[in-house]
Amino acid sequence: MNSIFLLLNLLPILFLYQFGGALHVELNFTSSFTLSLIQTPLGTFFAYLSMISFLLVTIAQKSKKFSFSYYMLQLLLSLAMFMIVLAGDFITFFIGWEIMTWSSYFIISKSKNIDTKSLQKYILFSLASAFSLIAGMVIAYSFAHSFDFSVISSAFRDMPFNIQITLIVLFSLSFFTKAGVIGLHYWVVDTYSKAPDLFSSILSAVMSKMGIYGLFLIYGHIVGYQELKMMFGTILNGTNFGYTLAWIGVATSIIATFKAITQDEVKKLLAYSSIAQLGYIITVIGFGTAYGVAGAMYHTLIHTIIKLLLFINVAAIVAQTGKSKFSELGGLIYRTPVSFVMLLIGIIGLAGMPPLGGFASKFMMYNAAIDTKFALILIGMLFSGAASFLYCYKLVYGIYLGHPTSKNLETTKEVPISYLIPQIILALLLVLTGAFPGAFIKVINPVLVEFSLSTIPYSGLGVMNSAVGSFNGLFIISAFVVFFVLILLLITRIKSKAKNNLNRFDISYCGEVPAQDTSLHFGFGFGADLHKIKFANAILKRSSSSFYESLATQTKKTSELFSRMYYGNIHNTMLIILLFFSALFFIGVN
Amino acid sequence: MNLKKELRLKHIILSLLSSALLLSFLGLLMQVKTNTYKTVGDIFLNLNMQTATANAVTSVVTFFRGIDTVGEVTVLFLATSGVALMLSSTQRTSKKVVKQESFVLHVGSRLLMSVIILFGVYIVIHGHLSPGGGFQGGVVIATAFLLLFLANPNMSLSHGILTLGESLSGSAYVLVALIGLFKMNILLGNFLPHPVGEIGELVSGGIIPVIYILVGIKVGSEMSVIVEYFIKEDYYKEVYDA
Amino acid sequence: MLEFFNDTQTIHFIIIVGSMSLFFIGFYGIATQKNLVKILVSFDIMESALFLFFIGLHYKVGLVAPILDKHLKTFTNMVDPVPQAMILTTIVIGLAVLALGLSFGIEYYKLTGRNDISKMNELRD
Amino acid sequence: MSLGYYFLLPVIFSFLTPYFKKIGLLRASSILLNLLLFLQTLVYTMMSLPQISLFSIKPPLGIAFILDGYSLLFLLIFTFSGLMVSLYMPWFFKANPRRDEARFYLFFNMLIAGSIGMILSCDIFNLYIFFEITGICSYTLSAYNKDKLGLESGIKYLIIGSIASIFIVFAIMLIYLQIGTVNLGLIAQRFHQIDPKISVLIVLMLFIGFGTKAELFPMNFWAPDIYQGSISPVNGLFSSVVAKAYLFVFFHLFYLFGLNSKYMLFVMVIGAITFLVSEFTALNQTNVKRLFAYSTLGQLGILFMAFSTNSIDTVSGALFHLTSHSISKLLIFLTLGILIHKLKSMKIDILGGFKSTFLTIVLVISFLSVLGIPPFSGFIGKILILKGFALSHNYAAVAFILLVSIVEAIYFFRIIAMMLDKSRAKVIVNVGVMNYAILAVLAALIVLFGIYPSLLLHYTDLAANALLHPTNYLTYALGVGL
Amino acid sequence: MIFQIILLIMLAYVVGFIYFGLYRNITARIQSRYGPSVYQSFYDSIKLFSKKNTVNFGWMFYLGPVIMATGAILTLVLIPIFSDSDFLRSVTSQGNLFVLLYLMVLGPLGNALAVGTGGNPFGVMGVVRGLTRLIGLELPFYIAVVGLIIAANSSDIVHIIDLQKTTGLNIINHPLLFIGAMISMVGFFGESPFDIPGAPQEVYSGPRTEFSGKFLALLMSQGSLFAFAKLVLIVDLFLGGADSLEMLILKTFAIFVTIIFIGVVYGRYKVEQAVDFLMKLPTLIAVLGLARVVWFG
Repeated sequence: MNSIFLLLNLLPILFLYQFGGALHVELNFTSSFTLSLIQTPLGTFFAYLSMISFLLVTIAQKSKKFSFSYYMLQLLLSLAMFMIVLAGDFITFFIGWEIMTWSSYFIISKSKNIDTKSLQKYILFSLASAFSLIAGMVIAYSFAHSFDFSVISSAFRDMPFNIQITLIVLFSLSFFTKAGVIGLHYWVVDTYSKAPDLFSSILSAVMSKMGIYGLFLIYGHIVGYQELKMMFGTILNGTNFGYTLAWIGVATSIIATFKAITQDEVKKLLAYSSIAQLGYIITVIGFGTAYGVAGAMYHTLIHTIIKLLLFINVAAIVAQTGKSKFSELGGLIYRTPVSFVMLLIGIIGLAGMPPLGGFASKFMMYNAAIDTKFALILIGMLFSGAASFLYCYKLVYGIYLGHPTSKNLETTKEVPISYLIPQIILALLLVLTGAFPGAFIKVINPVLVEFSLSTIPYSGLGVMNSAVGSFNGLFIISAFVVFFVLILLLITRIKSKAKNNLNRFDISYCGEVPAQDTSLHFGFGFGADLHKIKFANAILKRSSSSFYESLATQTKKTSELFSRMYYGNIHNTMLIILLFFSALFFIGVN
Repeated sequence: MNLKKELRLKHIILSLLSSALLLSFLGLLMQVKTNTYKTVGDIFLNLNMQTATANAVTSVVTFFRGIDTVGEVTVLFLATSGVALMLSSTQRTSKKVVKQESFVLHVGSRLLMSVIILFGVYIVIHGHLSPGGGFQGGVVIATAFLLLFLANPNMSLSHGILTLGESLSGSAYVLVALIGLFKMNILLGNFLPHPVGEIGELVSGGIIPVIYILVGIKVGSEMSVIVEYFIKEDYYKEVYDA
Repeated sequence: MLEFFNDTQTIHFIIIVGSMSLFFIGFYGIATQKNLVKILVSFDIMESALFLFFIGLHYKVGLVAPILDKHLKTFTNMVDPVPQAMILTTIVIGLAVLALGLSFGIEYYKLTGRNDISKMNELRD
Repeated sequence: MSLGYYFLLPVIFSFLTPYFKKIGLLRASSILLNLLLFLQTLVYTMMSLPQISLFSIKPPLGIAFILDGYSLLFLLIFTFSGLMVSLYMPWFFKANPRRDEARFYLFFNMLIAGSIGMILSCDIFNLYIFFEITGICSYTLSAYNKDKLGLESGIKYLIIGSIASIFIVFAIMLIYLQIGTVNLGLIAQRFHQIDPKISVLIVLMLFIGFGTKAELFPMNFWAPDIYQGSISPVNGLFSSVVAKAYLFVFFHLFYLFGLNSKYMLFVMVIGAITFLVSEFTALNQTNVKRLFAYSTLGQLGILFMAFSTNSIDTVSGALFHLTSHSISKLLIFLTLGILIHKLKSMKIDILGGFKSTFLTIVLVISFLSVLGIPPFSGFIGKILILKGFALSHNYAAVAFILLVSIVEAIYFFRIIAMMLDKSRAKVIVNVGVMNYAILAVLAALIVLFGIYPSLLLHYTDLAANALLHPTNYLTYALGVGL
Repeated sequence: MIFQIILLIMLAYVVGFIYFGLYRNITARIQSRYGPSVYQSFYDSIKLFSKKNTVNFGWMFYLGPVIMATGAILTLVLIPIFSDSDFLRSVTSQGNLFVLLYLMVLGPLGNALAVGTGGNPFGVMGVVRGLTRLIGLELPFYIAVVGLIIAANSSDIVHIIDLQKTTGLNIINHPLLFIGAMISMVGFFGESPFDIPGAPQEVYSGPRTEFSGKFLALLMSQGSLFAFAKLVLIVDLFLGGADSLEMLILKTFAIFVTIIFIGVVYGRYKVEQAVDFLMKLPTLIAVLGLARVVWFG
């Protein structure tokens, strides 16, 4: 079954390849609106991104038994995303969006860990997102008299200012919810952590990107960056709009980063990390400059790769050990060495360290911020980047390093090959994106043209150009490898015999010998002292959950109030009707 | 005490409300200028010569607004069925009232009954000539059975016959309507040759007397059934209490 | 002595006052009464008030019932037959609903021993 | 071929009910009857509209049944629902044997006949009679269980119905007193000439009468009780046929009498309040029937909002929504009948306590459709309604509908989560071939209208046109050119 | 080019160790004691290279110091040493300031991996403290760097150096940024008051607990290389670079001494105190400097 669905997942890719950029389908749906699929450079980018992600996840799924309905829903989900990114009008977009919502809902509901509350959270936020989208859609329709993107785009200029603002806010809210901007991220963590393990990778890597795609669509295509500039005016070298959005993004990434550090569950950490990384993208997406767009797109790509890799890696570990918490894992490095290396590559990418692709995307984003002189934004990004090292390290240490926390971890075997294949592919991709960042400029330039922004000069595969400097990824990675090998050779030349010490208790421990039951794994202690830092504590002790909980309570109270009305006896009902009549009579007739 | 006060307050308020409504309704309805238009009824009066019945109300009821009457008969039928549904199912006690009717009552009621039925039939048949008609006659016939029940609680009606009368007359009524459709392409069309006789004769008015007779049978049997159910119910309760 | 009754206006006035009073007595009844039978009776009072109102307002001085007899040979100067037909129909419907309501009430009383509609509150969540 | 058959055939069927000695024969003929009427409706869809069938003499003096685009859509819904329920009933009675099954068919068929009469009749007094026929059938059907709850609901319904009918009769009398006619066409022509105060009174009384029956907010406190006390297929009929018939009449008169400009906002606000209150109340329910009753009320609220807008697009969307809602609610209540029988409970937990992939799928489809989620039919209706509101720049309504829809989603998805929750104890429910077919057809229709809406949109456009521009209807109702 | 790289490494190695020796001497003199020879650290590293390892925790333990050293060398190579010469210019032009900022963290990451593999909880504790401190520590430095980049509108170091020739030294143009960067530098050099990760007194060597022999030697060597690289970076950014070796030594030494003096004077902060402090005053100073650049520059 897996192979069949693997092939089925290949079909959209082939389909896209076959059309080669000229896909344009229109279908009369009803008399008043048509469904249309149009291939734009942006859409193509996202389409390939999501389709390939699905393919890789499907490969990983070979290792476990999944039901037919699971595969069907996943296929439906991938087709829905296909529909979203290739949509030429809002109806198609929305249909894809909603199919995505419910098919993913049903997949998530198949998880073993899922509970009703998390499911409710997920679906209600998704629906809120969808409803905000639909509200924007119909308001746009009321001026453009069409759901077609291009028509709405050209009509947008003539709308009144408050309608323009409303539209932007509605669409942004919708896509922010999907991407999990702070405040609207209430569903993200629970959902990502409780979804089926492999499916979390799709949620984080692909589905959240649909929110990003939506933002691109709105800012770049429907409203247009030029229009945004005209609407809101400029600040420094960027737009007021971009500045506001950037603060939202920065706040998201900082808060989520700190939250991530304190998580004990692996997938929750990854979920917060996902929020933080999407925060970066949201920061730069509104800049309205070529580098902003390029940075956002590059980071989209990189984040997809990294999150797929990390989630598949974690899923494999969870499947192999049955543990999903840092406090229960540890010391797997020599049991599952390949997985370790993959995760290591993943977190180096996630932290944005130079030789890998993660750096290239961050570089692009930072440059965008410098280009617009949004210095504080840049500081915020750098700051959250620095803080993210902590959770990156927690991830690798908590799972692979240190000491195993239980006996069965010491006998764990390497994860099945089907988990490793996609990871290896993704790791290679990460290395390649790091080595050839220039290749990506070629992908981005058509999109920039689509958004009528200036293009980025291209000078060789390895070189990433930007307004304020460039770097050669190929050089850095090769220099890194060369030095690495040299030092390694040098140090192995120095012969010094050492006994291989894999006994967990044979360490220097203040002169003591740790007892058998001493916990030597430090994994769950991570981030605890963060509470002592005032700034971090201010972030950590606040939570959006209290707001949403109280909202839920209020709703319930209202509901109880109303339902009490309906328990009145028929006498009162009658009386109400008569009184209503009398009231209307006295108001209406006299 | 408190509750009582509250209740009284509620009553006072409601009575005040009712009177206020009454006054404003009076004020409103006093201004009503009755129809500035020629009503449908006036036109019907003019048309009535065609249908050739002496009683214009009857022609309106059975012919001009004939489908109303079909509906009305249906409503009555449905109500009867509803009453039957409600009241027939509970296990009736087989106990009979011990008290026997007296001879005078026995003979008197039966004598009176035949007269009443005769009167009812007269009203039904002359529905198109004089005040009265199927409904009125039917109800009069039902009172005959009421009389019987009052005289002798042990009595029971033959449900078979009543049902037969009820359903056959009803179906026949619908059939009359359908024949009209087939013959004249108008439901309830007056397909019988008319005028056969002059206005005021018994055989006149086309399908109107036919319909009224059918309605009479139907209403008579239905009302009898209803009457029976309620009488028996009341009786049942007495037994139950005792 | 009672000549002033020969005025249509006056008759209509009396009819309106009477029927509306009756109507609102029924109205007060359904608003305050809790016994099912009383409620049904109130409904009947309201309906009767309407019949009176409708028929009464269609009477004008000098008009006769729309029935021919030996003396009347044409349908002129007669009251409108349509309201009468309508009232006839409405009466039957009212009767039917009344019968049905009573049968419900009886059955309910048999089951619970109650006929107070304000205490009918077992249908709840 | 005559519109009269819609009423006369069920009537003759019910008159003859006592003579069906074999219950199987009765079941079969009930199905046959409904099939015939449905087929006749299908034939009517291919004919030019409007169609008229005369009774006795031609209008405006006499009474006629007129079928225009507006009533055609409702006719389709009603006859289809009737067919589905009549196909379902044999199973239901096999599962819940009743001595007086025969009488059920009588009332059931007359319920549909009465509803159809209401939508076809072109005479307001005649309409009132059909109103009463429907009413009496619904009172009896809600009391059909004859237990405490059933009788309570029957009595409640009867009392409410009586109030409504008194107001309607009063209104009809005032109309006749004013303009001397009960023909809808003539009333429509002359309505504006009525003394304004009296006209307000008439409108108010009609509003109270039909609004009460159509379950509008301050007058709908009885509605959930009725649903709770009656059996599931009847619930389905109440939700998808009866309530819709009253709604039909409400707006038929609304537009025919030209009240749209004056009372639009009022009806819209009342609809909105109905929607809001019902959806919030539904959140708190633990009884399945009450829950879906509130959901029905809520959807009626949206429909009232959308119908009163006086724009063809919105009304067309509303009609689409109405159709899909009818199908969904029929499906839901028929399924509930199965579940309540198998699990012997009416608590909401039964929705989490059954194991049947088929039922889960069809229920989910219908829920999603009610919520207006693509690619199911509810979406098309909802987007058209929202689009219509937006086009008239009524953004408050758009926001309101969407916000309350989230509340609606809360309980629907709570149920879905319950159904998907594997940790609950599950009873295996086998559905039976016939029910399988019925539910599959209903679910397939939901999907079909969702992915190929033009099929239905053709009729809803027709209906909306006929509703908002009833010139053709008026010509026929006035008997011109017959 | 290869020759130049080797030369550079040698230079940094020597200068770094001598600075370290001087640091120990100066600290000792301030504390009124003699202190070791200036070359002591140099000897230590030579000695350690030739010593036997006592323990080994597997290949990651092996690779960690190597990654760290690689990071240090890469950092060093990418920083322009001399302002007006072509010395390694072809190499330095391949990177920019952002690359350096991140490369500076790559080394510690390798270290952290090795420490984690070692499995000593004290070592990990040190790493975590280090990473936590990094949150606060990088902030003023980042702000300073960003300020300079925005002022020069380029992230190319050579360009920043060249610009200072015309506009004057950045230390004069942007004193606030310089103060911010210097406070961060105190931490980067592991000096008080920000020396908690190493915590020489309590957890007896912090992250380096388990290392011995050639690993420790490697760590020490890369430490000196790295220290030199950081000093050169500060010189390049704020003091207009150096056009000759003497100037380079002079300028770096000036910076180094400043850092030492700050370090000697203050007591140690706890990690949370350190972060709190760094996020207040130094950040504020740097932000003011940045605001000047952005709004008035």
